Amino acid sequence: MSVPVHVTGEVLASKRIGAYQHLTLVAPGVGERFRPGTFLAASIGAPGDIGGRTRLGRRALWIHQVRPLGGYAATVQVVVEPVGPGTRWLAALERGDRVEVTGPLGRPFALPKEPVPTVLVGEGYAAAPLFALAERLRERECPVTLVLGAADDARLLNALEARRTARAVTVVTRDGSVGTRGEIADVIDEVLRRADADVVYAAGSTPMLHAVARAAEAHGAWSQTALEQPLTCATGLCLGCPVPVVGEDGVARTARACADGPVLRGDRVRWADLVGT
Amino acid sequence: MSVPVHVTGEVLASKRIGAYQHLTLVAPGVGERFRPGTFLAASIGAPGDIGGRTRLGRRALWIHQVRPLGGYAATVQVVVEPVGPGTRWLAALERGDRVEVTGPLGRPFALPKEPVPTVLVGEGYAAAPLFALAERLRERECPVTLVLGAADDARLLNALEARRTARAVTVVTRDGSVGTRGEIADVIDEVLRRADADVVYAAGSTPMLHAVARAAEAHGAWSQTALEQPLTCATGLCLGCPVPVVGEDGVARTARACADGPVLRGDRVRWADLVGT
Amino acid sequence: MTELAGLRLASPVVVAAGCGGTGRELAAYGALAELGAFTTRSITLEPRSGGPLPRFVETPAGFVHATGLPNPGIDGFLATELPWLLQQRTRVVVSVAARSLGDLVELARRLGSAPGVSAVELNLAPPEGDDLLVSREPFQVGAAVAAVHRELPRGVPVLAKLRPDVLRVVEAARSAVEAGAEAVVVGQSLPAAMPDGRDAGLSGPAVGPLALRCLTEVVAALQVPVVACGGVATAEDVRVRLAAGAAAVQVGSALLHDPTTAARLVAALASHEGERR
Amino acid sequence: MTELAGLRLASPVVVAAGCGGTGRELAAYGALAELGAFTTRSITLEPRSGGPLPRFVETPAGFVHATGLPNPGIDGFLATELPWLLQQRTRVVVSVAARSLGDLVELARRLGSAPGVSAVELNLAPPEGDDLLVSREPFQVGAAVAAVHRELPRGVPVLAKLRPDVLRVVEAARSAVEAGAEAVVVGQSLPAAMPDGRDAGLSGPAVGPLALRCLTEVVAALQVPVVACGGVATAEDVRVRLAAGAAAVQVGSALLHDPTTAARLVAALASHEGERR
Ligand SMILES: Cc1cc2nc3c(=O)[nH]c(=O)nc-3n(C[C@H](O)[C@H](O)[C@H](O)COP(=O)(O)OP(=O)(O)OC[C@H]3O[C@@H](n4cnc5c(N)ncnc54)[C@H](O)[C@@H]3O)c2cc1C
Ligand SMILES: Cc1cc2nc3c(=O)[nH]c(=O)nc-3n(C[C@H](O)[C@H](O)[C@H](O)COP(=O)(O)OP(=O)(O)OC[C@H]3O[C@@H](n4cnc5c(N)ncnc54)[C@H](O)[C@@H]3O)c2cc1C
Ligand SMILES: Cc1cc2nc3c(=O)[nH]c(=O)nc-3n(C[C@H](O)[C@H](O)[C@H](O)COP(=O)(O)O)c2cc1C
Ligand SMILES: Cc1cc2nc3c(=O)[nH]c(=O)nc-3n(C[C@H](O)[C@H](O)[C@H](O)COP(=O)(O)O)c2cc1C
Ligand code: FES
Ligand code: FES
Repeated sequence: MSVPVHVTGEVLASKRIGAYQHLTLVAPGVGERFRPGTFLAASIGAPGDIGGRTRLGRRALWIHQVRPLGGYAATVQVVVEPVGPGTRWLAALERGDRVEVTGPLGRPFALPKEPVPTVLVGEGYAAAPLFALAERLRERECPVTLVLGAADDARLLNALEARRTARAVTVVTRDGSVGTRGEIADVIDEVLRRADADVVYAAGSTPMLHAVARAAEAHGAWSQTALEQPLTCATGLCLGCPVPVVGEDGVARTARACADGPVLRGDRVRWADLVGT
Repeated sequence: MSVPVHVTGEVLASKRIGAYQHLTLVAPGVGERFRPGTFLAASIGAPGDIGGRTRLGRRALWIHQVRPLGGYAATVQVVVEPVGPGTRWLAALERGDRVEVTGPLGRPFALPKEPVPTVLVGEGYAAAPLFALAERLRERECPVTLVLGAADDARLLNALEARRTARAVTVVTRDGSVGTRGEIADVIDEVLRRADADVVYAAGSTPMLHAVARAAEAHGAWSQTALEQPLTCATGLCLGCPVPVVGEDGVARTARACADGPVLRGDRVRWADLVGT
Repeated sequence: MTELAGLRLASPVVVAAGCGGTGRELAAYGALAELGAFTTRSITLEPRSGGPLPRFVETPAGFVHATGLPNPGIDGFLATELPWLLQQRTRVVVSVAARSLGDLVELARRLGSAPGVSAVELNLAPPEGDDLLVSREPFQVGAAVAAVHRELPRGVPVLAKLRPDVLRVVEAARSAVEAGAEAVVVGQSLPAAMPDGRDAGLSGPAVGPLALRCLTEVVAALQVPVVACGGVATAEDVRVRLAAGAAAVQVGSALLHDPTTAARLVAALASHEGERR
Repeated sequence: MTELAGLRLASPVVVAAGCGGTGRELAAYGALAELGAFTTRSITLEPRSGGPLPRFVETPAGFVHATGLPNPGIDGFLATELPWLLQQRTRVVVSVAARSLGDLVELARRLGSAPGVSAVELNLAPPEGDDLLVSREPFQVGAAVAAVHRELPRGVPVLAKLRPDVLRVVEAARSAVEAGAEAVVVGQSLPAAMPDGRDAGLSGPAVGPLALRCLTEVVAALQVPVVACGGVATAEDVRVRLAAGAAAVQVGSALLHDPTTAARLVAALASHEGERR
């Protein structure tokens, strides 16, 4: 776990792509500490105006890209799907607006020590952390196969860029608007077999992660699953985000999705006891 | 008292003039019922998002102008001085933004039945209701003298337009940036004498209103004072805005600033018992 | 049609004591006849002019208020306010508060002989106004109910309004029922303090989850009809309370923020009812 | 320097029970040594894994929470969490909750022999977790304090944490003091319900005005040092409570919204102190 910072960030750019709003933030300290799989937590409401806050819980967002831009060493890009009051507020931010963020939070994807074949599976905006992960894996000479799933074309993240990053890309949409029609669960076995994967990385909904973890186990691969559980503080303080796990010692335990996760070993999560979201 | 409506208005235009933000609103029903001296109450926060509201009290704004614009029969113009969270939120609204408003609220200025000489006194943004009042008075052939006071030039409302509406205009600023340096209280006696006023209309801070009411009394004129008291509901429901008055029967009573006011007869207000704001 | 303590109500949505003004102000935003009932502000034997300013402080959790229960006294009320309310063909619930049991009996006697009063609600725990009777212990609730009940004709039920104090609310409700209360209102402003230290009540969002807990406990323990009060602002709030076993709900300070709240909730529930039929 | 029950605190700002995680998470946002003290989440005799999801609901009035007090039990705490906290050179106040007086005594015994514990805080009114001891009446507060006090060495004061229940708080505080409590904490989550009906606590803005009222009453009635808890988020909140006679303040759920809150308040008060000198 890297040490997070809490800063007032500034929006450098906001761009609609398909169903998502891509925000680029200047958030000193967050990008510098980033590792793929970590996230940031945003406060909903104008910075400083504590009396004006009604959304007291934090909103978690995957850190998508970190790059130098406009004279800043490490701007942070996030992908927001406006689904509720918080994400709508975030999606409406404009260049120059300010937002309080904490990050990077959580434990990142663990990288293999050897140059083993890997499969990266992302669903909707949750594919966001996979592109930076793919880069790190390529640096370690791990072959990367990408699986991108989404409800439809508009929710498919960076499919074009994906083809540059990965050796092979499989696209699945629920409505069949691009790629195969169906769910990630329908194709994952075949992809793992073809890639001969040693490690599978996945980010998305609980049922998808469960399916991926199960498939990985069947193929004798490690899985690293990045969970999205409803968070309150997102910083490990409130114990509101329990995930049932099995410890190294085989004993059933409870991990915090935000602080012990969001990335957990797929074979350690007690999926059946986890309430899906 | 006209019957108010509660509607979701839309911002048609927002323009900075000096220290004030002039907002033009489409608020069906409000403009149609307007009489000078009435106000509207705005809810702070996006319409519909009740769970997102923290400023539960309403924010009162004088109705400045009502006019046909952009195909709407009666748009409503208000003048906002951003001083706190609510007025800052209002001042930041842009064309197309929506805001819940209730109005017109309160009792308007009473108009004289005869074409008698009148003096209208306004301080800062509170001069807003006087321009429409001046028009109505001119329709009744009442000679109008205007006194505009403000802290400085940037807070002087429509001084140019004033010269078109009124027979004579006196301008007073605290810093002397335009007109006489000083307070309205310093000049009011002289103005009343010169205008030989029968009725004085005033809107602004409590000390100024008190001074005007006192001067009117000394000159044997009626005064109609439009009070700004801190309001909570602004609709007469909460009894949070008591103004000590003397009834027609000479008995001390309590009036509600929002519903029995904001315009009260200057000789009926027990100024000494009123906490200034 | 909602049935409450032998009364047929046009809607389960009732205006809470002290939040609907005299009724006239509220009538601008929707016919009072369509409400389940209109509860008056608490009427005392003698007129009260109320306390000093500020009477309200705005917080995200609700209004902190210290009005001192201004009201025209029972004689003034019966002479001027009640007749107008009855003309609106709405059910009128008269709330009463008193300095002593003797005063309470006297109030009940006068109300008992006033035609048209649908029910009498006992304000047994005003959070401010320390000259008023506060039923601290459950047996005091029973004593107050019994005293009032004796004075009222059959057909004019007594509603005991109870503080949402989880440790005592069930016992207080039981005591009220045993003493003859036909229904209980669970929910009241919470005893709070103004920033300047004066005793005050806290009303609004804060009361919601607390009163809901008390509602649940009273419904589980007793057979009495319960009116839920506290923190109601949305149709969802109403549905949660009806689902938890409330016979009706009261809308209080939400009206200060949006005077159409009660009318809006009446309509929302009626259309929801319509859908289900 | 703040003095509390014989302890010298580096600041009057203390982290409230259950809102600072294990301490490690909070340490990222400011050195724990600069806090007045760190209060642990309530520790029980046996480990607790906590309740089902959802554990938190966000409301404008604060968080409604039902975590079920997850904690590693006293043995786990003493073995893993306490040593780390002591390394931080912060004052550690251990909060305890129990299912019986016997368990409470056992907890006190173990804490009494653990070096480094600055004080023991008794959670006498957990708003949820119905298997836990709740001191409903003042005499029960006294009994609990007496039982714990006997087991603790001199120099380890007992802080009795009291529910902000205005009708009982003075008696409860008196009872605590007579039984040996060196200080009382006035403020606790309020007993509330989740929308699905489960017992829960309400913390945050809602608690502020209620606990302030209780603080005022306790300070007026008794000589005991009082720690104010509930709804503290800004330096102004701290100042109001210190001015009302609190010896120190606890910051709770504001940390879940902004993990830097405690550090920020420590700094704000220190600079304020500096200004006054
Ligand atoms: C580690 C992590 C990373 C995330 N990254 C992103 C991201 O990059 N982009 C993005 O758009 N969203 C992301 N989310 C999801 C996002 O944080 C939630 O959707 C957000 O909290 C919703 O807030 P809201 O106020 O808009 O809507 P709410 O009103 O809070 O919720 C809207 C809907 O989302 C559901 N929901 C609420 N919280 C969560 C949650 N934590 N997980 C799943 N569903 C939830 C609700 O049940 C409801 O259906 C992430 C969540 C986690 C835990
Ligand atoms: C009838 C009426 C008409 C008004 N018309 C206008 C107008 O046309 N344009 C305009 O800019 N403002 C007007 N005001 C004043 C405006 O409503 C208040 O300044 C506003 O409520 C401040 O809200 P806020 O959230 O910005 O600041 P707050 O934080 O509420 O207050 C900011 C400052 O204003 C003071 N204040 C708060 N409420 C009032 C009040 N009601 N009257 C005087 N001082 C107050 C506070 O003490 C504080 O110093 C009017 C007020 C009334 C009563
Ligand atoms: C301005 C105001 C005045 C009130 N006056 C009374 C009153 O006279 N009698 C009474 O029993 N309750 C009174 N209350 C309490 C409300 O009836 C209601 O019980 C309380 O506000 C909780 O409901 P809410 O959260 O919907 O506001 C008053 C509340 C407010 C905000
Ligand atoms: C997530 C959470 C966990 C809490 N856990 C405890 C606890 O273990 N023991 C306790 O005495 N109080 C606990 N509390 C109550 C707080 O210590 C505090 O008394 C209460 O939240 C009111 O303060 P606030 O308004 O600053 O949050 C908890 C509160 C929250 C929000
Ligand atoms: S969300 Fe608070 S501990 Fe994870
Ligand atoms: S502000 Fe509510 S009655 Fe005037």
